[in-house]
Amino acid sequence: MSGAAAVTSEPAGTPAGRPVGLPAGEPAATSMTMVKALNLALRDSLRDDPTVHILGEDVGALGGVFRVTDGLAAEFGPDRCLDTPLAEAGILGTAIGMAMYGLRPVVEMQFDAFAYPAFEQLFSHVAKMRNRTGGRMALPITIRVPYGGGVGGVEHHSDSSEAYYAHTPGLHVVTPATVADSYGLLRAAIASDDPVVLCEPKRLYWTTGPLEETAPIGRAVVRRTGTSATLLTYGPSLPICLEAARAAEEEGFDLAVVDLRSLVPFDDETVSAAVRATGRAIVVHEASGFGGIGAEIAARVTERCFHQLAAPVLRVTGYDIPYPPPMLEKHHLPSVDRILDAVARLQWEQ
Amino acid sequence: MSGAAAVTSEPAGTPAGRPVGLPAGEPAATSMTMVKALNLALRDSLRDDPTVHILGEDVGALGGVFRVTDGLAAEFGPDRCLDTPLAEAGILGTAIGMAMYGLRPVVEMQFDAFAYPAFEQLFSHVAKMRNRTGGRMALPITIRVPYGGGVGGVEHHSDSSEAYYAHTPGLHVVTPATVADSYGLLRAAIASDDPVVLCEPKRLYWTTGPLEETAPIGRAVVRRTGTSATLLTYGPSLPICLEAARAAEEEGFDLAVVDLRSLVPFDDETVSAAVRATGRAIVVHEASGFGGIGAEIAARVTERCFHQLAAPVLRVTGYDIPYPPPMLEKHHLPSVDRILDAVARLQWEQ
Amino acid sequence: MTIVHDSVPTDLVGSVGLRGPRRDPAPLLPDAEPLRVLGTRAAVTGDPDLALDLYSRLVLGRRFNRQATTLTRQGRLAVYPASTGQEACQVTAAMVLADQDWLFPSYRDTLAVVARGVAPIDALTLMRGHSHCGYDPYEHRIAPLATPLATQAVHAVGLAHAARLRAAADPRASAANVVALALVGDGGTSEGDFHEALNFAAVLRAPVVFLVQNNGYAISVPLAKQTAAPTLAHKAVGYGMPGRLVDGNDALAMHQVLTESVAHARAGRGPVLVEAITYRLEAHTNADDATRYRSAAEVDDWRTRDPLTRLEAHLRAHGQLTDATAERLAAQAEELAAEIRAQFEAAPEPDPRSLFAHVYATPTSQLREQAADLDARLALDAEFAADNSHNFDHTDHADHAAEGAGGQLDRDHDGRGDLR
Amino acid sequence: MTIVHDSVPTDLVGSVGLRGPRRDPAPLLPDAEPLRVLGTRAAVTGDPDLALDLYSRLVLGRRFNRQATTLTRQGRLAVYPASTGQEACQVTAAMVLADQDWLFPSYRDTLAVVARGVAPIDALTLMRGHSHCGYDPYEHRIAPLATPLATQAVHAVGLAHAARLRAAADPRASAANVVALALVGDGGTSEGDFHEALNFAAVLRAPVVFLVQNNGYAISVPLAKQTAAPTLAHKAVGYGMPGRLVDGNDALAMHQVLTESVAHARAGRGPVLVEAITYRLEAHTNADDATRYRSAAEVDDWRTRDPLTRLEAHLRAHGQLTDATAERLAAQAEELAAEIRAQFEAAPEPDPRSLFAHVYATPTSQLREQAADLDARLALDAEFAADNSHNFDHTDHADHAAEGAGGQLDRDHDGRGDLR
Ligand SMILES: Cc1ncc(C[n+]2csc(CCOP(=O)(O)OP(=O)(O)O)c2C)c(N)n1
Ligand SMILES: Cc1ncc(C[n+]2csc(CCOP(=O)(O)OP(=O)(O)O)c2C)c(N)n1
Ligand SMILES: [Mg+2]
Ligand SMILES: [Mg+2]
Repeated sequence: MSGAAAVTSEPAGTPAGRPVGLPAGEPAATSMTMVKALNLALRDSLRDDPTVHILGEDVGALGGVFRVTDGLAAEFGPDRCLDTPLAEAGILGTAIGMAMYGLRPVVEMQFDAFAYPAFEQLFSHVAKMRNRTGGRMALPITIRVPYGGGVGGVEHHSDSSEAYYAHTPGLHVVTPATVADSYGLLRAAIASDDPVVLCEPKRLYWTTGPLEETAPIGRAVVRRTGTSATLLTYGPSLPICLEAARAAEEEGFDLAVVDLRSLVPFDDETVSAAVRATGRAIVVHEASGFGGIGAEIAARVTERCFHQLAAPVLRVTGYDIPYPPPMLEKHHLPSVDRILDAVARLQWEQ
Repeated sequence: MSGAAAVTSEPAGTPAGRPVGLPAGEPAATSMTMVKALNLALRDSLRDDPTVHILGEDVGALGGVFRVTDGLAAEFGPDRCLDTPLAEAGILGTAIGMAMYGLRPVVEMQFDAFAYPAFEQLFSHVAKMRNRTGGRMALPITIRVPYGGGVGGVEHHSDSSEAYYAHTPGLHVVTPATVADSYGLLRAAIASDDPVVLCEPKRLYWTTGPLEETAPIGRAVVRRTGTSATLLTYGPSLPICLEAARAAEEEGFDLAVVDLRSLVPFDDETVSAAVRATGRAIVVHEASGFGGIGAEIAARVTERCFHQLAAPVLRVTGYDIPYPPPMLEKHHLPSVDRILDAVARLQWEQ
Repeated sequence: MTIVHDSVPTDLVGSVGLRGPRRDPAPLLPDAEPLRVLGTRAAVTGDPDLALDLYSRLVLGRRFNRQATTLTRQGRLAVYPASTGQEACQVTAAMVLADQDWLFPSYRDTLAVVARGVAPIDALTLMRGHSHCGYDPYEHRIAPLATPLATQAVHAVGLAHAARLRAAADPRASAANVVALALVGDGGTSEGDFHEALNFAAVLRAPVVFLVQNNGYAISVPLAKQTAAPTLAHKAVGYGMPGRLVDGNDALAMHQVLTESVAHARAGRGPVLVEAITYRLEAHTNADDATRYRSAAEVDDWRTRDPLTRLEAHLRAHGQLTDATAERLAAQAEELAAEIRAQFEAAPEPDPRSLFAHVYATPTSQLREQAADLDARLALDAEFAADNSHNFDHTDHADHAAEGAGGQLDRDHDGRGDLR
Repeated sequence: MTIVHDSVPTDLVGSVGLRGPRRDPAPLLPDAEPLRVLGTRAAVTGDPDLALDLYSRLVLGRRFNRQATTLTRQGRLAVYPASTGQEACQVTAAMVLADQDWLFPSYRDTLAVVARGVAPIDALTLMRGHSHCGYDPYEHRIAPLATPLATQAVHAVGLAHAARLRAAADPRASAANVVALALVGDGGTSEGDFHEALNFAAVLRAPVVFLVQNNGYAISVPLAKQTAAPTLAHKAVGYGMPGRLVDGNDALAMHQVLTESVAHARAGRGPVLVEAITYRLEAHTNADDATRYRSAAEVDDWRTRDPLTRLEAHLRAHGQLTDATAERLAAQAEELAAEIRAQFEAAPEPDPRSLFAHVYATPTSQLREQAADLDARLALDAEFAADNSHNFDHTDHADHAAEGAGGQLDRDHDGRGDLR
């Protein structure tokens, strides 16, 4: 057994018990942006675990185009936070080699659509290496993918690509919708011995919230309880769903809202319980509906809760079109009105 | 308007009325392998339309690793059937440029997993070009992808990648399960003004059958009528489903079998009617279940037929694991037994 | 006549084996120094009309860049990646192409697109956020501006190859001798697609000129972190094509090298790789903060090599630019700027119904359902807007999703993701 | 000490600008002729023990290839891509590496894996169809055989870079000065990943040796359709690393060039690209029909340059190989073959339950459900098999899916998809 192997099989450094990422003395509930929370998660991981290394395009002096890696190269040096040449397969392939030697690389893909060149490395190696080697070679790589629209990005800057990842066995796929979860899920992803794709909702990058705990990979969370119907959502669509739930009150509906957080592994327990409680459900996401993750959710919820369902599980998603130009994206994105329309279609007059 | 544009906007050469692909005099119902039928479809397309060009790895002198392009370089010359350098993004990107100039490229991806390097070109350009240019630039490219397992292929040679394609708006995705459809769908794909991914079930390459007509893109076909429950399937799983239907007879079940043929566009009409007729349905495919196309089918069938369903739509699919090594693949693939088990779980004792 | 047989270079000196190199690498290697014309005898003896023509184009190009940048400040463009400082590359790339040729621009090359004849408002449609590509690629023989880096270089190869195939099939076709010019950045050369494009072009002997505008940075990443090569032009030898190195801020040199390279490709001698050494004087885009990764001193140093001032100095020194002409050019530039502003004033909003029209040649039944859903929603919104036209205080749920988007454009831009 | 700062080559003669090449390309260019030792004075003056050692490895390697090919005919291997004719490349690639070094083989390099110490049955597990990778990568410091072409070259860069990082973090670590050797085919050099690997290696100054076994074909596609480059080694200059050209059928030359290249990398002087000119004497795999794309005359011509016969002739000519030694080597080779056959006899079937064990560190609840489903099915099958053990005529639905698979292996192989 080489030294590298020994390191790989050692338990990963899990976040320590102290108030996460905050300078001593600051109150634990300080509010900050999601960008800052992700930045803190990276900083705390770099500090706690010398095997953590960041690599990607512009992650160094610039701090990433979204500033998620701001200040990290300055604090930890270019070896720990590396500006790479401009080539996504090269970035992910290099991370694979680094992980083979016992490091925990964190890769930044600059935008959703620019992760596509790395898909061969992702599907054929990252997702499969543990399996290919009978469990001998783990690849604890975290792949950060800013995703989704709503930020006025021109073409190729607003794709929702989570379904590609979620359909690929061997990857974990998580996506935070709150500032607290962005910190928690990123730390958990880095600590995981499996490869994790962290889909970061770029339209929520500048939302603020308190920073609290780590978030477990694989657990959904009920953001709002309700009795009429259950909205199942994640990432960028959570705020819309919560707003829809408030608006629905006016119309006499009491909607529950579940934030899935983790697409793989999927939290069947929480989701099925939440749907059974209301007997009606709607899945909401930005990605195109056809073959989207909403289809999986609708199908598995129906398999598990069929006789408790008063209506079919409906979906409110992006249309089956390439992501629109900024001036038209509002029509494509799930909106409060579209969600309320779907609620109205949940067969209340049976 | 340049000459190239004019060619692009001309109606595509549709297969002529004569007995397809057969030397004069041969009976129309001659039985041949799927490989041969695909080969004939290519030959007939090359002959009928001078803008059709084939390119890919080993498609020339070798005739492709499956011999689907056998003899075409010899008959039509290397310009019409081009051995390219070994680079899939290069192949598909070159095809894009050729299509921009009014040609109709037919691209061979040697195996499913070796199409991944071309995914950026596929997702960001092939699928989007018509949309990006407001309908001015069409890319009538056919992408042939031998897919699926059951042929004893070592790792990376048996992936079922259709869900990635089907979730990408702008692509048509079709998959033949019979020799006749393999000819018909390939000719229809080449004639289409839209990009079409033709997923060719490699385990059916050496099955034989008659060569008849063209198959329309977008239409499913009922392969077997039945009254108990409806199996929804496509490509490599059709023979298994038909065998399961025969076996189920012994157990007193009369199963209908629908061959989807076209995943995008999806034939909601045929599928919904077939499911309503029995009130029970099972989707069968080789690809991993989670986020697979079976989820979409189950979800949309449930949306449309909810009150006609006596049980949830079930799925019999590959497990959520990387494709197994040859000695174990039989455990992973949908089998008659697994389908019969699912039939038994369709809540007959309500 | 077949193209592919033709593709084995005639200067091959052997086939695979133990016989060593199949062709002499020496002619493929770039010169040790970038070609310069300004400041040499050739500039003095050259065509003065060409020099003045180039200068007038640079002046217009610079004004175009300035106007576009102003439009970003006014929120009328979502984003603009300025080519300020690179105008000599941009305008010569458009100039050297014949009518039948094709240009494959990357996202920074709006100016080259305009220089080839596209109306500014159409060239800037993408950056406005209005639609993905605002011009007809066939009308101008310009591919859509490509954002996924280096992907367009492969398309250029395919198009040039197709043009040769079609010309071979019908030698009297007007499509004969089409050249494709692909624009790539220094960062873009690291992508696998760049490699595959050059290799396919060389193997197919496709008439493509690859112009790398080496402006020293890929967003924040300097060239030294991008490559360890002697020069990017040295990559050519690895594909078996000639590499040329040129001063990208010397419009005369750019014009000469690109003219020669296009002629080389058009003559059927295969592709050429040109590296133009230039500098982007502005930030990566309006959303970028360039002070994070380069010094003011460095930028100032490059300002002394501004392609405009260098050509102007040359013209003035040789009495080829009078004050009167300079004033006329300045006025023309202002006219261009005014025209752009007017085009923006007059430009209509995009129609949401267009979202479903061009996904496929014929919308699928699924898309027809979705389009009907949107139609119904739009009709309701219109009704609602009519009812409430006197009341700006209402809560319009349908507009909620747009707030995020609209909101972004107004905020402070640093770290907004450089949405290119 | 940081690695990344260290990565700017010390022989850079300038930074980006108008100063021309940043380093002298001349030392990066390969020699005009492939290095040969056999037939030169160096072969005579060299170490005779090394020559004999190399020869004995070639003999074993050849026998290994022959035995594996036989196993395909017996249906005991699903597929085998023989390296017959390329043994000099295979065995030297394994020999020149130190214990701490890493090998990144491609799918044709089973022999190199065995030469580095993996038991044949484990090295052939993939080809048996038993499991994806039969050896422990950490035990032997060999990555799994890579099928997706050139992908492993990028991994080699990452691993070599990581080793430098860890050595820098703890200079006394035993991991210091690890070199990674990546094996790629001539066809593989066309992939984007090859380009990205070389560029990352050069920029990071990672200690990687890229060995391209140019055997003239990628399945059926000859080198002339793969590249128009003078040689593949000329690609090195475009990345700023030295390129070396070597006679891949000259074991002494291979040993020398790889030893020097590994030393270069180990000394911190960055990566090296080596092109070895060789030939695959057998078909692409047992499923391939090579007569479709190359002539018997061409193969016969290359047989005259067989690495075994060339080294044997040299040894015999200089009295370094006696008949007795030759017989001893032949006997050892037969022992190896017998051992392989015995290992195959004894090899257990794979356990279906392993399918779910290594998808993740801990199976998800979904996988646990699916594993339970399979367990139940297996239990039923076992029961059924017990009930029917005297009756071979029953219809076992569960085995149906396997028929296709098993069936394939027995059929005529031409056009079966060359399942590599
Ligand atoms: C495949 C891909 N990856 C990443 C990006 C994001 N991106 C946009 S521009 C840019 C830098 C490009 O640098 P260079 O090629 O030198 O062109 P320049 O901006 O200097 O004109 C990056 C990384 C992209 N557009 N496409
Ligand atoms: C990405 C990818 N595309 C295609 C293939 C299918 N394939 C397997 S081997 C091969 C030819 C490889 O040629 P070369 O690199 O010269 O290696 P050699 O077989 O000569 O050892 C091809 C096309 C593959 N394995 N991976
Ligand atoms: Mg640049
Ligand atoms: Mg080869």
